[in-house]
Amino acid sequence: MMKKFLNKPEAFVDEMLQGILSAHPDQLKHVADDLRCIVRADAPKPGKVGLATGGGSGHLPLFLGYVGKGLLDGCAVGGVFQSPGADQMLEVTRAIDGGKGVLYIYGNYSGDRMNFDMATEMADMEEIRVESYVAGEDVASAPKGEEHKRRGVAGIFYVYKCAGAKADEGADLDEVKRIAEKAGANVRTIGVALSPVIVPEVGRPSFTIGDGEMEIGMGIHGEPGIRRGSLMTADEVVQEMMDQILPDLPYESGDEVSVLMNGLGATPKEELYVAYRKVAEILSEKGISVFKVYVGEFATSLEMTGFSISVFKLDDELKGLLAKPACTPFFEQVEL
Amino acid sequence: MMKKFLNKPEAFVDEMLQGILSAHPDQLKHVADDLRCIVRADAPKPGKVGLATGGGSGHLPLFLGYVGKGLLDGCAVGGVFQSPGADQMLEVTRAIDGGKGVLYIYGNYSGDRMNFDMATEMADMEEIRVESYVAGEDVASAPKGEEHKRRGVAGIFYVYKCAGAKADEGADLDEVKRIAEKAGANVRTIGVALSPVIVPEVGRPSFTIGDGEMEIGMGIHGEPGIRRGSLMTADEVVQEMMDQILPDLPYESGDEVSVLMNGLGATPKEELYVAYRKVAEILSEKGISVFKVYVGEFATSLEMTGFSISVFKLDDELKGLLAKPACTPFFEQVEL
Amino acid sequence: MFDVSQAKAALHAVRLTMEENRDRLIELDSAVGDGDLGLTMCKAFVTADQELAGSSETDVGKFLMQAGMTMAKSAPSTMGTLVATGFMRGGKALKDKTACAPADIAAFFRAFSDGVMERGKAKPGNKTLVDVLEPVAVAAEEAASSGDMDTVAAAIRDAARKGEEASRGMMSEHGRAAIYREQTIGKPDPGAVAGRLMIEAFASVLK
Amino acid sequence: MFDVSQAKAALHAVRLTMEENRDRLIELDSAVGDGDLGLTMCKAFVTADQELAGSSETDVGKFLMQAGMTMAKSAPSTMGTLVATGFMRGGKALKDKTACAPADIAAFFRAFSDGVMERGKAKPGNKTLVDVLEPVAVAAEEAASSGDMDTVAAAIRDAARKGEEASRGMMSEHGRAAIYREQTIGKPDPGAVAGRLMIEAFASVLK
Ligand SMILES: Nc1ncnc2c1ncn2[C@@H]1O[C@H](COP(=O)(O)OP(=O)(O)O)[C@@H](O)[C@H]1O
Ligand SMILES: Nc1ncnc2c1ncn2[C@@H]1O[C@H](COP(=O)(O)OP(=O)(O)O)[C@@H](O)[C@H]1O
Ligand SMILES: [Mg+2]
Ligand SMILES: [Mg+2]
Ligand SMILES: [Mg+2]
Ligand SMILES: [Mg+2]
Repeated sequence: MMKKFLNKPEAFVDEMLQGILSAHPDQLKHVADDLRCIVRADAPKPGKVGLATGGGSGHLPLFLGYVGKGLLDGCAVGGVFQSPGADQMLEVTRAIDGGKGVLYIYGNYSGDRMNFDMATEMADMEEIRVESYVAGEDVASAPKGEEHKRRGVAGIFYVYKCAGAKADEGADLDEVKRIAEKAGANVRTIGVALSPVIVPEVGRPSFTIGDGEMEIGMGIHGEPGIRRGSLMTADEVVQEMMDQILPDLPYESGDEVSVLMNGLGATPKEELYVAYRKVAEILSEKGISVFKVYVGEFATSLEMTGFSISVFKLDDELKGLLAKPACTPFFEQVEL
Repeated sequence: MMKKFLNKPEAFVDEMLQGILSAHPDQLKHVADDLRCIVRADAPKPGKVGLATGGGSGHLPLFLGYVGKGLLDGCAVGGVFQSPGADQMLEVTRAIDGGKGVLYIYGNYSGDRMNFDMATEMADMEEIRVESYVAGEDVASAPKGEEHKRRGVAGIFYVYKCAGAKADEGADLDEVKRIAEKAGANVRTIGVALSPVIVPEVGRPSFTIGDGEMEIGMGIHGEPGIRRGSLMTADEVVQEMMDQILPDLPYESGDEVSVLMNGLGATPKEELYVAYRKVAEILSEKGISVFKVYVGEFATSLEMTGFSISVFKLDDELKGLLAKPACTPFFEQVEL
Repeated sequence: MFDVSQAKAALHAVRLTMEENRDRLIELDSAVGDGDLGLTMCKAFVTADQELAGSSETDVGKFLMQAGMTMAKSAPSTMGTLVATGFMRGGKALKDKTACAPADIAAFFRAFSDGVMERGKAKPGNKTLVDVLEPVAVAAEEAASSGDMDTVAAAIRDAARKGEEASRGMMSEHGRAAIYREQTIGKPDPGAVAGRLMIEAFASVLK
Repeated sequence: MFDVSQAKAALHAVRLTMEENRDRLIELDSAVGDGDLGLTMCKAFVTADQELAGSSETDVGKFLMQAGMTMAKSAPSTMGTLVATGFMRGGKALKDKTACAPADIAAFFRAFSDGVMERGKAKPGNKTLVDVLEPVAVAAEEAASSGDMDTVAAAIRDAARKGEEASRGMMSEHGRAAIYREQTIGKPDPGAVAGRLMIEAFASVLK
């Protein structure tokens, strides 16, 4: 049974965008007469590398929620769980190029890859230099050694944040790309889900999870995880998740990290904090210190019940960039 | 079927608080050896009126989420949907009194009223001057003319925000109380719910809403609303809600307002923006201009599906206070 | 004469009756509220009984105030807070007394009832605890003129029972039960029942 | 010789076959994917057909590139993007030609297949559209030496059918279907079916 606040399901994405644009006119605008091409209200920023992202709808604040000061310059918006088109990415690219080129940062999904590649080709024909960083840090989506196959999930936040801060310093495209790669290489994520979601245009759950069941490692579109089983206690779930994340980088005694506890949509913040309590305990036992903890919704899947944990390994450079202020309609941070 | 990330249900609130305190040690601490007495890490602030709130758990970021710079100084935390005790309020009061007295700002629920009144009496015995402002702006909870019976819901955010900014200016207790009263008098809220919630210790839904049904005006603990009926389109729901809010103050052509679109827990941000689109349309038709829109979760009810709309009428004084920066672990705002 | 040792006996007697009626109170509160009344009343009086049984306080007023404080800490629900307020206000009225005459007992129940009304804003007739406490206060004042403690005990016991009985016919206007309004008419009010049990137990030690 | 008017006819023919097979493609994609293939293929070719029917372009290469651009805009799903890429790359290979010989057609399908492989990273044998396109490219190259367009048409039609048939036995390793892996063996690949339909329609106008 679909129980949502909707008008016509087909109009869902565009009405959402109309709502966003009318709520935040000082911060965001659309270009090319296409609601799905969203850029900063003050774009382009001359002399700054432009940062663009894009992806399917249904993941707010991903993706367009990170367009704003200290973060990204533009975003191409797709249908629910669908890649935006290459032409929309190209429009965004044109609108944010400040003469220093554009870096695409997006998640490793084949539709997005194909379209961003096509957009890159189109931008090249217009002599806009474009580079890409494809984020993929979900340890449940492919084993160690096959990192290039991993899906990008909530950890992309750290890539946006560090690359955005670097671009703000006036760094050139190669340098900003280096930071994006470094941030991406230092983050690992794993999720757990308790319930499926309903895509408005589909109208029924696209997969099922039994009463009393959970799936560890499920992707944000319901991609299969690494284990489905009976729902365990919060502490047990967190332990199993951390057992996947920590050996993967690996994170070791003496490391300093930032942690992102990300709600997938319907999970109350209360539960995210119950879970974080156990994360903190595990990290402290391993001798890993924590610099900054983010708790909230950073990459969702409509009304999915579940959460993900991302751990981001810091060095002085990344820590300095993470600490920089940022401000979008969906994310604000004062200087740390 | 209860599907939550939990350890022991009885430990839910305390484990959540442990998580919060370990995630944000630079911003929050507890006092009196009681996790449920939360204050700013830098409390007391000498020479500043102390602002305290309190209420049941299950509403994050209400109530403790508004403890921090530019907002409140302390919060007494109750069990899920239960008032904290007067002695806990007293401990918070002691810990935040900077010599200029303390203002209690909390929602109009009888348990909270009784306990805050008792705490006031106890604080008087210790010669701490305490005043109270009891927020109640849910137009669905009592008719016009009986405003004193109305429940306090998400609109209390505006009271916190303005009073917090005023206290930061160094204003005295009477002046801060005046602002709290003025802000409270200028806000109206109404909610709509599609699903019930499960209190962890109870383990089953405390009320039901049929498949395909919605309830307009339902309170954040499931208190009855003004109408239960079939789920309508987002536009129709918003129209019915705004028809309750706008005539109540009333809000009129030429007014300037801030709008708060508050998710009750499980409703995706996408849907809040679809709903805001219609709010913006209605306000614009009425000739009411919008200064700042907040969209997100500001006062929740665990995993309830639904949202509330709050409209806050501005004048120069309130607008100036609303625009001031604030920073807590749950809410950050740069100067507007 | 009512002194601290009798006050201790009173707390203990109330505790026992609450423990005995625990399930009945849960049942009553489940029908029109959240069902916790049996638990909170036990918690309030078990804690007060335990913490104060060994007290060396001789001032009856201070002792009863302390009992109220203990209840406030241990049971922050509606009835917990109201009963705590009653003991604190009643105790205040007996401050500096080591032994109480019938007139003092009357003053205690008057302050108790007034305190609960001030705290909870309910008036007689709203179908709450007040519908037991207020007739008890009135009866204690009237009976006090006899100068006889047994007369006071009998009067408050009687008033509590009648008050509880009368409250059945009323409509709930406060607390969670107020949601049911008309549907509560004819049903016992959980708080009034708990109040009657408390007064009966209290009366049983008065001499 | 293949010119713009024939290219227009090809787009129209593909459109008709996609419309005819709309429900079948939806059904096939529902079994191993999200079920949108019938919709997106129709959208891509209906739009291309409509927007370019009145084109005054005479350069076949540019015309086919424009067709690809139109598809990219109208159908941003996997197959939409891949087919668009194919038309754009294939068109690029024919740039500046107003009439194409069999060797040009072979160059078109070679660039088409290479473009799809580069864009989608799938190789022959991965059970995708490529398992139709690559044999088609090879067959067109071989048949082109005959210098006869009918021979080319027959060769690509034949290669497309055989390619689709062969792909049944493969295991999906790309796109949504890759989730099902082993379970896809023996089932038709929706993209390969759509690819075969496209080639058949294209072949029908080649002369
Ligand atoms: N405002 C009030 N004033 C006096 N008594 C009240 C008031 N509200 C509720 N009560 C009494 O409290 C009883 C319920 O107590 P309790 O179960 O502790 O409430 P809750 O669980 O809702 O906090 C009611 O039966 C009624 O007698
Ligand atoms: N990486 C790829 N390279 C080539 N073809 C692919 C690739 N991924 C999927 N396909 C083809 O696309 C078909 C599905 O297309 P489509 O329904 O548009 O996908 P989706 O709806 O998942 O975007 C598959 O049957 C397969 O033939
Ligand atoms: Mg109760
Ligand atoms: Mg209760
Ligand atoms: Mg598909
Ligand atoms: Mg698709």
